[in-house]
Amino acid sequence: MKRYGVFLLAILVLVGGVVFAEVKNPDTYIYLSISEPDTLDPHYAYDTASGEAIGMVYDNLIAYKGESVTEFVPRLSLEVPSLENGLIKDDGKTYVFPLREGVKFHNGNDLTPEDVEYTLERGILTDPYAGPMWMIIEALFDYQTIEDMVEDKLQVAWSDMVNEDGTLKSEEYASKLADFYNQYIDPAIEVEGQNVVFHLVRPFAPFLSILSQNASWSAIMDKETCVSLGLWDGEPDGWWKYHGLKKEESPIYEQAIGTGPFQLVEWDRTQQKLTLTRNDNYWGEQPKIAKAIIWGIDEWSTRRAMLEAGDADQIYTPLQYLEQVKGIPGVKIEEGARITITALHFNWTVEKGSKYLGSGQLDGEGIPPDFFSDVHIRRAFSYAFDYDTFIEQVLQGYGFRVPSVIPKGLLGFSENLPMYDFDLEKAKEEFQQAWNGEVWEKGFKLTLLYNTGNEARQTACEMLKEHIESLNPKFKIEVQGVQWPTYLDAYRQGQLPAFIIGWLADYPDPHNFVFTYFHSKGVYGTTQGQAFLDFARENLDSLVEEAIAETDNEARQKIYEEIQTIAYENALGITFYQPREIYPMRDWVKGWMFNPMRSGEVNWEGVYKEE
Amino acid sequence: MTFYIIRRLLLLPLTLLGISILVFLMIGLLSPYQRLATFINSPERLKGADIDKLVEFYGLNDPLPLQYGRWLKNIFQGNLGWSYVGKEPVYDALVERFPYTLELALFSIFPILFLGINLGVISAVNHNRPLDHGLRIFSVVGWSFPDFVFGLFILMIFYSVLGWFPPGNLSLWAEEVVKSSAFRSFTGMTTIDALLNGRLDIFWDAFLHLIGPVLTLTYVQFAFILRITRSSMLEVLQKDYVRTARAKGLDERVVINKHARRNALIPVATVSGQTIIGLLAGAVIVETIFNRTGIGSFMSLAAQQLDYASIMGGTLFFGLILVLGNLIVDISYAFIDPRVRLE
Amino acid sequence: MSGAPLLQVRNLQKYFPIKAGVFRKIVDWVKAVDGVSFEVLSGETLGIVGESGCGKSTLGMTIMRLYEPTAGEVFFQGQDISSLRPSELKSIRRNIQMIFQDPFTSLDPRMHIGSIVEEGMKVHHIASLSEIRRRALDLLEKVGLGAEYFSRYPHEFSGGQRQRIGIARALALNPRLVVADEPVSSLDVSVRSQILNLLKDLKRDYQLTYIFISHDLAVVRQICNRVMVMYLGKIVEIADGDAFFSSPSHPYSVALISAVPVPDPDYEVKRIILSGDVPSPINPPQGCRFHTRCPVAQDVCSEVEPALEEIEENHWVACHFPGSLSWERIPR
Amino acid sequence: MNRETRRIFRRLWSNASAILGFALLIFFVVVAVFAPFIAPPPSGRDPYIMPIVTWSSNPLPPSPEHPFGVAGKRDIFYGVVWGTRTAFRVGIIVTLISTALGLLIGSVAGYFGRLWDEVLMRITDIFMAIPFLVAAMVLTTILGTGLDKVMIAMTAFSWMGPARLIRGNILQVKEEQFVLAAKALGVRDFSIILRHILPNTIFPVLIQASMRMGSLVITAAALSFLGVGAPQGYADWGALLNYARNWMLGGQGEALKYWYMTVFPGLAMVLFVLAWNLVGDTLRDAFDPRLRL
Amino acid sequence: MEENNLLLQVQDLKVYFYTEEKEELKAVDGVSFYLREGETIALVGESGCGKSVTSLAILRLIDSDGKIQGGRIILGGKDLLSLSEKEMREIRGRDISMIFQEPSSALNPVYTIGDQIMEAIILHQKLSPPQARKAAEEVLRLVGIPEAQKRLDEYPHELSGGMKQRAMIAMALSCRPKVLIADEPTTSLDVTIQAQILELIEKLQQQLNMGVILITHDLGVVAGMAERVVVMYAGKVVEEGSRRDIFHNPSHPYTWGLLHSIPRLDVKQEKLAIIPGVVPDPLNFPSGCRFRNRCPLEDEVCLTEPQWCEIEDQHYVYCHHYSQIEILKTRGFSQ
Repeated sequence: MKRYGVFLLAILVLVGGVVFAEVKNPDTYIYLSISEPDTLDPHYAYDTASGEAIGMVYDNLIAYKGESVTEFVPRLSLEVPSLENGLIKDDGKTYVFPLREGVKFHNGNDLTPEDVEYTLERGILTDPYAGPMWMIIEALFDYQTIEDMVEDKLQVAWSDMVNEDGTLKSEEYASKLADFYNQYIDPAIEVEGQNVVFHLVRPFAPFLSILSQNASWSAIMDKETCVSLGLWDGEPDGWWKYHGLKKEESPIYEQAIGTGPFQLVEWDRTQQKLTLTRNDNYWGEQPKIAKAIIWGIDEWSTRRAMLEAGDADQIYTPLQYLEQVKGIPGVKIEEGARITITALHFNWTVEKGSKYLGSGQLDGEGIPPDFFSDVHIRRAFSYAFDYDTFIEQVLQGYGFRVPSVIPKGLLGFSENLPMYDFDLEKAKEEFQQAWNGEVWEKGFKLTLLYNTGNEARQTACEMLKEHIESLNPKFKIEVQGVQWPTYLDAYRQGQLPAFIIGWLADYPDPHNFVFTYFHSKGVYGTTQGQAFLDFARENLDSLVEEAIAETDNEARQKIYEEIQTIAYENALGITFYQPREIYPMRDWVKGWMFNPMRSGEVNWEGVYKEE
Repeated sequence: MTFYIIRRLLLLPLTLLGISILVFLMIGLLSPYQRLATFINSPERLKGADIDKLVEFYGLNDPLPLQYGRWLKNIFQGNLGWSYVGKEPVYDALVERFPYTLELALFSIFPILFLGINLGVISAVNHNRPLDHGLRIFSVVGWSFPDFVFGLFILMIFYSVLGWFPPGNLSLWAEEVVKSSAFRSFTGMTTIDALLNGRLDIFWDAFLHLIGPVLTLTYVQFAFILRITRSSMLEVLQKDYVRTARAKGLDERVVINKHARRNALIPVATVSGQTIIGLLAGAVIVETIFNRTGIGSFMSLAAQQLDYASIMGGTLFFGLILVLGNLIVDISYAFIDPRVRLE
Repeated sequence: MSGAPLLQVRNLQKYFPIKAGVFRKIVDWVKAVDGVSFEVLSGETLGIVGESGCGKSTLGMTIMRLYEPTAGEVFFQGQDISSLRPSELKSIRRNIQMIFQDPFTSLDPRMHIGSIVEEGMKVHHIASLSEIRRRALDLLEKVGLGAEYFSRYPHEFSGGQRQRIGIARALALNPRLVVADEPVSSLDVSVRSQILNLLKDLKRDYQLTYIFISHDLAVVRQICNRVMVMYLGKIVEIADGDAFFSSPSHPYSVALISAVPVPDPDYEVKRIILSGDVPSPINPPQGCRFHTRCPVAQDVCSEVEPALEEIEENHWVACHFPGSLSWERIPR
Repeated sequence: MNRETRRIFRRLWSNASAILGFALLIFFVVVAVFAPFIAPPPSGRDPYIMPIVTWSSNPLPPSPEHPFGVAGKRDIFYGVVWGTRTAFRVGIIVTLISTALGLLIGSVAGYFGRLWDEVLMRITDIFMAIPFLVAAMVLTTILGTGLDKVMIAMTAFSWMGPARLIRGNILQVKEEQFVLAAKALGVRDFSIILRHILPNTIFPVLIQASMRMGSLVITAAALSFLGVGAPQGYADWGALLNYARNWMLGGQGEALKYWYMTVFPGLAMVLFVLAWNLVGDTLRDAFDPRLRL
Repeated sequence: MEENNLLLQVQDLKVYFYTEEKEELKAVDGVSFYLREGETIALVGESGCGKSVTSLAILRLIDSDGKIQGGRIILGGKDLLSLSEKEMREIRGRDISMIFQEPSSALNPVYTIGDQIMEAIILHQKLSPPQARKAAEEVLRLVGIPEAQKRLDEYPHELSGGMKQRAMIAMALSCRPKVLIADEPTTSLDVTIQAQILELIEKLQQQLNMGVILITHDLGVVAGMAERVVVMYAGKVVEEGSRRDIFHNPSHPYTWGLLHSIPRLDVKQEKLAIIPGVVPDPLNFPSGCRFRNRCPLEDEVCLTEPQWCEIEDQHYVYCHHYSQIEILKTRGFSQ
């Protein structure tokens, strides 16, 4: 206690003489994040930290306009293609981008249409495992991976042709693969004079989003530099050698030469610190700050202390620490909502032998693997979550409800859709009906797993548990936080009875969410068990596919509402919330603006510091 | 002694091999999917990832001995693998981070030894008097303080409140200088390099950044030295040669500081060595709190993310430090205590 | 003295390895006992004397098989015990017991003295537990400790009393031969004589044979029938007690005897002061091992190792020039 | 009670720090034993999981309802009280098992020597060459969340200390005359270890163990701090401190705003470790001033 | 007593120790003796009789748990007990030196022999280090250490036991003290080495004309070296006299018993005399005569403190029944 007395004294002394801080480092913007880029190779980068860095160094063809996610402004392209200006043709299957002239890369090379063609083709051909290139491939060719496409077109599996080290199993495949390139890939992106033309196999509504500034995977690189560094040489022959390398094997893993407003100075991986300087030869409007620093500091207290001291201009802040940043002298808090949701989905057919089912039978000590295939159970769970209290208390008001998996701000979202409200009476009724009343009579026991590190997610589980257990003393839910590896394992092996997972939009289109959660081939669709897959194939897949091929927005809206209604009726999942975020920064930060699709939290090209 | 050193050095690869097998066996407790978590390190990255293909791609499904053999083969080619938490080759990651840890250890060991030894001697000379009790309780409280609690206290007072000792390695301006070509790097330890470059301002800046972690480590660690010094000193003070020294008419100060202390320091030397090695290996938490980029915080990240190349490389590195460190301790022991002969 | 040899030691060797080098190879040996042959007759007390490092204690331990002999044989009642397996050795242990030098470390500090004395009997299942208890009490009584001490712990006793306990432990198994390794050297003067008398009494009462290892010639003189002198792992002289003390023949024996201070101011002796220290047993001197310190050494001594020869009946000396060193004393 | 024992007791009681140590320890034992009465758990729930008292993650200062305040949605008082049991459990179980393991390995190596010694000591070296915290962290991460996993991990990497200590002591005691005496009596090796060597070497091991109790609790807390320790909501001081971790620097220029989050669990932990250290220190001083750690 | 050549006088010295339980332990309880110039006296007694404590008290080196509770120690007219600690340090090593029983533990293992000898020389003779080194070399030669020059730079563990004791003696003699206290100087040495060391002390004593206080339990050593003998038992002096008086005419039963219980080399004793019982616990000395419970002459008188009696010239005894000592000669200690 004495120790605290001394501290108090020291604090009093200091409070007595608060000094108004000058703008520290006026030309340098320091942002403290919790992560550093995964890689600087645009075609491997699929995380926000990498995207943020790449977005500063490279330019894309187009960019979002201000805070909008639907309107675009031209970047390297002179115009944003549209049906009106005729640059979108063939019912939305051809896109033409007239390229800006006189743009130079950081190393002085000129930007040419060939650079654009090369860049995207290199990405498609490289298509790293767990990389973002599926979006381009899906948009252009309607496949998920290049390997799938090769297999489908050539009718030989990729692994039967190419060895792990990139050599061919047989020479005969060399010409086949080269032909594949010539026949399908090369024609998809063509150079016509100063124009770059994309040919899609079918209309794909979100295509512009996929190419826009915040999509790091379509950042434009310099062909000459890339080839000299050892990336794909641009030749049809031997392209397979450049496919599927590990990310650390990419020659531009730690390098970035683009046309963007900033130049990379150093990626100090020891300190998780990325330093960039203003590109003084930028073709567009110069950034107002001379130097940008993105610094990964994992310890929250350290970040907060540095913000308070003015050693940082802006810090990444999880919502639960809001109270700590509120009211710091010289600090303001901006807000924004990303296009993301956090939802719980059920596994209709859990793999046998899962440790999370208790006894594995409906005997009060466990649940059967197909427990959640009963709609009453799913509904009961949906009624047993106190949505409003959660948003009010856990999220401190920073969040809102969404009916299903389509977040606010996207096409397809509607506030008029039916939603489950917190109603324990109804939950009780549903439980009484479930499994012919057996559930209510015998009770059940299951384990809800969540991946540690996200407090809101954890609280959501705990809340569900509290309310469900309050209905019937025979209901037992164990909430277990596990580390990511264990979670991944259980998730992959289909052992989770239900899983809570969030999705952050890759591009601002409902397809990105609906396909992910509800299509039988979606990332999260596939993990909801065989019974769900059967259900999805029967009721959902065709609707999802229909929606994406539809070019008329009103028609699309309708289809998406229908999908969400099906989801409501069948209680396919519990969407807990769509969060709003907080961005604490120093008062002296000016020109800060939020775009929901932006990777990272700073609009580097517009932000500046001034008292 | 040469034979002794050779013998110990010959055991080194054996120990390292043992460490690697041990770590590999531990990692072998994981399923391939769990091991994949290194490569797909968050749910965010599940997007677009074909998990089974990745397992195949990274060879995680192969029998463990095969994977170990592959790793061992790489080691012999001088390749420690890729560190997914360090985002660079494991070797580079270790080599770049080690100077920071070494610097912290060097700056900490002096106050630790100074306080530990001097207070230990005072404690022993005042055996069972109030001063002795006071010092012991003061030190044991430090010893009982979890370092993360104390470290955060220090950060709160000296940075948050007083604004004196910032976290991190260097201020921005200093870092710019250090990274510029005009500044030559000799050791990787900024304080020392700054002195060698004649940049006192840089030295001072680096020094300020070191104070927080050093204070923490000192208070938490010096008790151990104090305790050893005290008990060793108590023992030595009973020795005949101390009486001999007194019988010669030597001043009590000389008796204690020359005759008793040097002998009492012999066991202290061993634990000091262990403390230094421990500092090199164990500044995990302090580095995390003060955002210092040493191998401690690196290992902590590697462990949490199960980045096994980093874990393997890191533990081997620690093993190397430990074995060599112990060897140096043993050799210096022979210099401190003329009776010791290493065979 | 009944004559028949109870124990025969033949060419016994005990070397301790010195390991060094990278692979901890054995590079040398400490030749603690280096080819020793002698006999112990039933009922006698054989004194083994010598300075520290001469191998006398090692010899005792090796006879006891507490150290494994490097070479040579030890016959006890005609049976070779130097090569017995541990299980076979157990029965021999009943017949040979040992009294240790240091009363402070030879008793397990965590056992009370009753169980210390009883332990051997229990291990050998000599009798029923109550019988063992009775015998232990008898033995303690015999060595001068009453029943009230039975359940006390060693640290509560003085050195002399502890040595009594050690003796009781050794006698509990009713041995024929007792190897006493410096049993009184750490005791105070007044207690020393008590223990010596006790040993004498016990010998008479239990028909014991003693090997009495000591560096104190005065003690040896008072308790031993025969004396054997060792130097650097070798026997240099064996003789009957009286003959030895009246006419020691090996120069080393003479020097030893002359160096012993006698508590009589009138007894003046011209001490033979040996120069230097005992050489290392790792590389003992060539020839006669004593020649480096011998006042009467000649050239041959450094070349030829003298054999143990009988210079008169029962008096064996290993010296090229036995009797050549004389000493003077003025008897009182 | 003989004089030696009396002397030891008197020495203990005349020593201020010893009294402090024992008093603290007794206090903690009382708290642990009477935890269900001091902080009654909600019926039907695992008492080691701190019940949730609010949904907001903002800490709440001490109030009559929550005397130590609320952290991480949970009552700190409850956590501190039940955390006492956790601390004892972790400390005692890990210490017991690792000491037993160390005893076994150390005595085999020390008594039988030669190849046994060489092999076992090399294995010990290997285990010791990995820093304890790192090793425990890696193994806990591998095994997964849970106090049992933490205990397994810590046990796996803390048997070496006792093993080396006991081996060293055995090597020393092996040459003592009373061991030779027992051999001379024909006592078997096994009995010699059990009846003569271990009783005479066990004390330093026990003293060392008592001192390790404290540091093990710290390590367990450090693991919680690094996010690989006890499960969420488990009544564990380290977990409570981990909640406090991100609140320690206070808010709105009030550095001490959330003092209660750190002070109560921190104090409990420091005092607990202090108690064991003082007791260990005292025992060592009382039984054998020559003993070093 | 010829006062003029009196060197050191110990009068009624009392040294008490205090246990942790605050019990008083009267280790030395009123001891008096004197030492003339150039004379060797022996303090004889068994362990725990207070002889070592007495010698340490002369140098005022009693550990912190003991205290000199009374008496005077007069050296050159000054009472050492009244000196300040600083003045006392001047005396130590310069006027009074001491050698100890165990040379291997009495020498500091981490400093060379030279260091340790020079230390005292520099301190007391105010010589420069090179001069001190020369002096140290000289004194090593004096004690018969071969290759003195080389030995100076050796560490204690590099010397054999005998050499160590010689070095110890050299250290003690380096400042040519007036009084040398030798506390069991040969107990830990082998007989042949013991002979060397005794010879050396005798030689140096004559050469340097020191007063030597020889502390020993070995009556053989005493008989060979001491001119006068002080016998101690349980913290008290029980008999004092010339060597002849003590050995030929022991008048205290303890002295008598001691002398007769020693095994002798020169004669074969059928049965050794023994003093029954054990040395009393210093916390629990018997009242009156402290020897009474082991004494065959004990009666009620012994419950009172005996008187100092000078029974012959310079032969004192502390016993009620010294006149009956003849009885022992006929019936010994056995009762």
